Amino acid sequence: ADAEPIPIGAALPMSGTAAADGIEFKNGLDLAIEEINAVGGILGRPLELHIEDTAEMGADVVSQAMQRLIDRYGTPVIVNGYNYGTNMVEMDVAADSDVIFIHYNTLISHNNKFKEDPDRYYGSFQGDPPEYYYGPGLLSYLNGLIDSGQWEPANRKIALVASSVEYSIVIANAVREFADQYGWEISLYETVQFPTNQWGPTLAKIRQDEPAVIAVTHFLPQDLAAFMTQFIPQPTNSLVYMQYGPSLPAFKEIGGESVKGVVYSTVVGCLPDDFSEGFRTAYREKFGPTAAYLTGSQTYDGLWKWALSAAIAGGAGEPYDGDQARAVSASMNRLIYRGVNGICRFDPEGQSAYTFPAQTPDASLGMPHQFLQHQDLTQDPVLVAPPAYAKGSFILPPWMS
Amino acid sequence: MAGSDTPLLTCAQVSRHFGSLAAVDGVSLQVMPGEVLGIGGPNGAGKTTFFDVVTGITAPSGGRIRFDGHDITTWGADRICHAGVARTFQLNAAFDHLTVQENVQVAAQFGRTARRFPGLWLSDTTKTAVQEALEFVGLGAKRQMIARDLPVLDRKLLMIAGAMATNPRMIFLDEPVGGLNTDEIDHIQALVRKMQARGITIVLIEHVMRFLLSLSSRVIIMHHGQVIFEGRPDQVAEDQTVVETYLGKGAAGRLKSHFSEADHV
Amino acid sequence: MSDTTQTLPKAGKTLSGGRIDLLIAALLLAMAIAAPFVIESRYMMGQLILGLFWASVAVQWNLLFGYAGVFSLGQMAVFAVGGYATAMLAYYLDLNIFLAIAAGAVIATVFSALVGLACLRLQGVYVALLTYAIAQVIYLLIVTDTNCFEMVGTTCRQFTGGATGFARFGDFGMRAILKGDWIKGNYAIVLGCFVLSMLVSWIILHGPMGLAFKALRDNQAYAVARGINRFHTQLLVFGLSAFFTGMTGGLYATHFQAIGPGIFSISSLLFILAIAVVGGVGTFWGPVVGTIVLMVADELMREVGSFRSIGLGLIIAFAVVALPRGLVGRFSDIFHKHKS
Amino acid sequence: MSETKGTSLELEGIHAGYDGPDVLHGITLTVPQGQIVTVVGPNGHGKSTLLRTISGLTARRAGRIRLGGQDLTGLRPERIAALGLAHVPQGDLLFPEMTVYENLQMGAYLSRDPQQFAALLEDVYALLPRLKERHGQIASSLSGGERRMVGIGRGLMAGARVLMIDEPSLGLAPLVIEQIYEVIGTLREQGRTILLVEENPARVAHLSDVMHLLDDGRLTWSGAPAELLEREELLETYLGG
Amino acid sequence: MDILIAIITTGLTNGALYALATIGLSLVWGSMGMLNMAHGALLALGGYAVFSVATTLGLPVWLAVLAAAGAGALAGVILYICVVRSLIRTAGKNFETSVMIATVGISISLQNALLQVYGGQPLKQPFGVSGAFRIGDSVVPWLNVVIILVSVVVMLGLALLISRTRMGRAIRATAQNREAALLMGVAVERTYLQVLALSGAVAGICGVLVSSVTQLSPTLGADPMLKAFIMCVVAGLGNLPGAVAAAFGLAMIEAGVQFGMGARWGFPVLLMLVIAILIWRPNGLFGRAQIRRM
Ligand SMILES: Nc1ncnc2c1ncn2[C@@H]1O[C@H](COP(=O)(O)OP(=O)(O)OP(=O)(O)O)[C@@H](O)[C@H]1O
Ligand SMILES: Nc1ncnc2c1ncn2[C@@H]1O[C@H](COP(=O)(O)OP(=O)(O)OP(=O)(O)O)[C@@H](O)[C@H]1O
Ligand SMILES: [Mg+2]
Ligand SMILES: [Mg+2]
Repeated sequence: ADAEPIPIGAALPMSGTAAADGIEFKNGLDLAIEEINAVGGILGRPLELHIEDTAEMGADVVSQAMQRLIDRYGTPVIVNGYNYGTNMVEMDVAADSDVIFIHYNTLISHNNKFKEDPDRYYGSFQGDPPEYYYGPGLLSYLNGLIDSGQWEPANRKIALVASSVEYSIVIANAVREFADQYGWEISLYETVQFPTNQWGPTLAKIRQDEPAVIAVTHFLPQDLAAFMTQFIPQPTNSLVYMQYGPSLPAFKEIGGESVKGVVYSTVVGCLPDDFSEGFRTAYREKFGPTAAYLTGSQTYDGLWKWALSAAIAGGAGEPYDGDQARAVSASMNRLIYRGVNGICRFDPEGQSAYTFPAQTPDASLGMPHQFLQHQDLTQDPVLVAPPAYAKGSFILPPWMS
Repeated sequence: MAGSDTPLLTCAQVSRHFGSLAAVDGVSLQVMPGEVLGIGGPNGAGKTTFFDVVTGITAPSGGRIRFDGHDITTWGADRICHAGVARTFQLNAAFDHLTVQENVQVAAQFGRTARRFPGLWLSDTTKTAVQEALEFVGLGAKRQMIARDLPVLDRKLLMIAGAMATNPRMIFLDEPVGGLNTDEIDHIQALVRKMQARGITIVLIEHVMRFLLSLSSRVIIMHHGQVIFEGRPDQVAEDQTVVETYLGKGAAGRLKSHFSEADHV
Repeated sequence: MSDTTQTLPKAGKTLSGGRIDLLIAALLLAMAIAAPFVIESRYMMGQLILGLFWASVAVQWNLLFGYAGVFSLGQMAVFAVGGYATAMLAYYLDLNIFLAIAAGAVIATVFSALVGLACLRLQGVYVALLTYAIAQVIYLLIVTDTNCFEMVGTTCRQFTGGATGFARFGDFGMRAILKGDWIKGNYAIVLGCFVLSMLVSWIILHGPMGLAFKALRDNQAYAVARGINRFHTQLLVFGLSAFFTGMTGGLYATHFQAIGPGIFSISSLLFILAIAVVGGVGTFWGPVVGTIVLMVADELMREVGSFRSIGLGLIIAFAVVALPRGLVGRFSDIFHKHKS
Repeated sequence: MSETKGTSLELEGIHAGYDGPDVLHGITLTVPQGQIVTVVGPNGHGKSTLLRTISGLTARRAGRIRLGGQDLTGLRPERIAALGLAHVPQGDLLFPEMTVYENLQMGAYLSRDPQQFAALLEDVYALLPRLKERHGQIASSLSGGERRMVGIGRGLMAGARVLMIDEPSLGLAPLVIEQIYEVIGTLREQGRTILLVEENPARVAHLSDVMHLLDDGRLTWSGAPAELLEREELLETYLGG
Repeated sequence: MDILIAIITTGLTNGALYALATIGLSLVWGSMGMLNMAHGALLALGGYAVFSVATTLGLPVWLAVLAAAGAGALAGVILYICVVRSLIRTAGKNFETSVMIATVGISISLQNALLQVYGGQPLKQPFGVSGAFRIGDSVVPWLNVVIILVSVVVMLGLALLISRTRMGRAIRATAQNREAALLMGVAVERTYLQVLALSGAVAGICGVLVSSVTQLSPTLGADPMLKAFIMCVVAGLGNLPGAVAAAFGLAMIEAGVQFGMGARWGFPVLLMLVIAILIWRPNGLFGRAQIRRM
């Protein structure tokens, strides 16, 4: 126990617009470290967390934050949640310093950058699938609903509502790009301010359009709740699909009755199964009943997977020790890890987690793209797809006929 | 006065309206080269506004202004300055946060000719002009003082130095001795004479009659934007309207006795 | 001292002022040159480079506001224009990065001069709003741009880079030359450009241009009556300060190998203003001192974890309240008290 | 000094200044009730500073000021004004975005009596008819002389027991100057206490009860106006004959 | 018709929120020459004050709204005592920039203090009105009506206070010439204190209304503050009625554009309008050119 601790770095938005998530990412790491240390750490060395605040998260801030973790604390690994607006410069910091870098930016640009020079970016991992797969994921889910007779759309129109941040726009674009292929038409593409709370004009347009699906890729829970409260008094016969926000407790809390029936999906998030029960309880106990374990679960899994890989590789190594870092990287690629978010197996092409089912038909080889629906507001949302994990089935939202 | 018979400045029916108020109302006058023209008149008569119009600070609402053969009616203040017209201001304008020397440098560097590019350093002409102008008014010793801290007299001198540094052919002085005591008035008076001796044409506004009348070769009295009197200095106190609207009995009396004394001497 | 604007009375200032500036410059430069030989940490070098960027932008903003009295909130937009232009030229046209930076600076200059024209009849806070609105419009049009311009692999990218921005359009080439010490090479380039910009700024401020700027600031109508052309001078002020701001933007983009719309954010703009105000608005060294102080304060505040932002905010507020004329303003006050 | 009844304004050993060294070096002077006291002196020697120090605008560094026996030490300008002292400052200090009327209204800020206000306004308009003509005009657009009129008119609107005017004649037409001094005379008849600052002693000699010569922050001569006008050498040295 | 009502509802609601944020900001700016960058943080403070009082202490919501006004006013007073008072004395001509940056600092601290206390996850604002009424086919929530009414009442009250009372005159006089106001017997320091307290109280109430729509997060004031800054200036500095008019007018246009051209264009078009207005009228829509005679 008196072995020298291994410093673990994390560059997280602990203040500013994204602070809420930053705090959860830190919680996830705290919990994982507590558990890992309880079983003796990595080869006898306990872990010790160091956080750098990335506040508004520009490329400069984030790369400097990571560099500081490396220089100041000698962290052989940096596990971030998401930082947007960085253009993935983090990967250069990691590459220049030979450290392992795991993040949940959920960006296809990670894969693209990795492909440019796999040898250089060997240490950079995206712990979840890129946002790009939201497109095919959503469309094939919709078609599944139709095929199985659970829903009969009035038309084949989708209204896309994105907000002006990279993440939201890339998802919307992915949906737009694949729509044709899956037999859908994008009848409306609105980009709203980030943040937005007065949906009047946008809703007026949607009402004119009466699409079969309204897909909102903006993700702030309070804004999405506002969308629903403004939508419900005068609804259209459309399925409402949203992004990320509905998974946070605040969405239900703020939106109340009007969020009933909303479908949302996430390519990463704690599964509502028995396996993750322990994690969920521990998380809520430690960080309070409103803590968003769905967010914290990401870094939690990431760190666990790294810890196991490092142990297999014979140690965590330290910055600028390329050999050991490559060894750890190799074992990370090797290890298929079942965490509370499902399977984490890295795609050698882009070093991001595989997604299931869009990328692989085998549920045991990809992270499930979960579709959930708010059904009974006294309960947690119900996982309705993919079938291998589903806990219930889709029900027609109350406003639809 | 002396010089040639073509006027240096010609104003034809110049007016300036502010809404319904005609601050300057159809003023026509000519100023001959080398002349000293004095302007008086009640408060708010439009004297300063007339200066503003001629020197391009505000645009006229009507009329034409010619200076030295050019129609300057629509010119901007900077262009008029380059043409050789300088002025001082009633409320003692200055670049408050610059030193005395810098204040004059601005005028010397930019006031003489139009410059598209200000240049990287001060030209030699500028340096000598600054030196001369400061010596002209006697502010040489205070060149490093910040303008804001100057007492009234020095601010007035600084404005005159700035005006002189632009190498003007004609100069407009707006109440150059307001708030000064007798000694200081004499100092300014001497300066004006020196300017006159250099061949500069001068127009001045002043309420201190002794100063105005003893310097001017011709006097105009304005009222409600119009010229109500034009004539020799010694005739001012004789004019009934001028006495009633502007001078008052007391001042008129003192002036009359002043001029009659002068006659006797 | 150099801050001719609002302090110091009397006494052969111009002479000794120049000499003091030279002394300070030599001292700072010596330290800056020694830094890479002393500092091993890449992070510290990175912070120094970042500091040079911020100082440079703050110096140019100070030229606009502190000397010419133009309260511009478009400074980060000019910076971004420089950065974006560099990135786009290198990305789309494969222009050599150093040429791209130079071109970016020129484009930023033209952009800023146009903004200056729009502001011609405005004063004070109206200038602030206009410049801010222009910056914000550009920002919004970039982030909400979703039209595909070309496909990169499987994703579409917008002409403006959209919400993502640009990355990997080129770098200084120092990784190839210096390997692990690449950051020192970057530092040398950035420092060189910074020194150049300081030198040019000094010459401008102490010559007729500085005089014209200050005269217009103090009393516009009087300045015009003394022959200063408002139009030319306004273009000059906006253009000059933009050239080096834009160049810094290009260097920034190249150093971080990325530029995105986040750079328009109000928080980075306010940080620049805070630097200038804490250091001393209208003083030559103020922005440099301000950068050092705020970056050190920020560094120290990292130790208090989650209270970092609270602490930094309080430090800024306290610094302003305690030194209303900025650090450099305060120093020169003391200095002049001693002299007189 | 004892609290002499009937003495309205007393200064004792006043030192004051701005950022730098003292501008006033120990001024002692009394303005008895119902009298006009005039301070004359060359430019930039502290006359305005003296008035500003009395009304509290400029910090006093040493000495005492009493108004009607009450100590003004440590009082802020608004309290001093409330005690009945009105100050017409040099440079007018108008409210530039208010109309002439509103400026005059501010002059009577402390009085809550509408009748008194109406009466005073009528008086001021009668004295300075120009102001009535221009009552709706924004102060910043006024001519130099009109500003001075607003400044003086606003000072009169306070109906204060003690009135201080800094260079009343500055920039005014001769006719108006005459009228202003007439009114100042009337105010004295009404028992007001008045402290004037003037550049030219001759202008106010006939009005003043006592004159002081302020030179370089010190009172170098005090006496009756007639005496001063006879003292050629003083006039010569300090005021330029 | 349907659409028109949606646009009008959005326009009026946003207009009311912008206007309320604007007068709080404009009041301080117009009378003290102080751009209070912490105004947005005061909005957030007001919102959270209601939350704490209603949820934690269990007091009724209307009382909680008073608490928000109180908290805002108190923050204004503290701001005056700790920051503004000394800057007014010492900063001189640097006052405007100094106080702006100082309040930026305060704003950062206050926002992050709220983050530390309440956490970053959005919270539900207990002040709210449920239900809606119908006009033809379209539905207008009562909440929007309440927002519009409350802000109109607050604005009218404030307008009367400024234009009709002695206090209002004192505020205007102080704004235009501090020394002169002192000479007239205006207690300038007290006036400043009153102004900041008043503006803080308005900010508190505004924060409650804003957060009844946006819910509570430490940054909830940022957007209204930005809009307020724009309205304030575009109307012409210190012109309260003008600012209110600009707020409603521009919010309507924004909503119209969002519908007509797409949400993406709402704010940019509004800003381009602002740019055009400023180029056309350099002193704002209702501002008067400052006359500087020499
Ligand atoms: N911008 C303006 N708007 C409205 N009225 C104005 C403006 N400028 C000047 N005036 C008015 O025009 C008239 C003429 O003003 P001007 O300053 O020319 O007078 P003046 O003769 O110089 O008086 P004084 O001797 O008092 O300086 C005054 O009544 C003044 O109030
Ligand atoms: N606000 C100020 N800050 C610094 N110094 C000042 C200030 N006002 C005046 N002074 C200085 O104080 C001294 C006295 O000035 P004051 O205005 O009292 O003189 P004055 O006798 O009224 O002269 P004037 O005839 O010019 O009105 C001058 O040297 C002046 O430079
Ligand atoms: Mg005049
Ligand atoms: Mg004086």
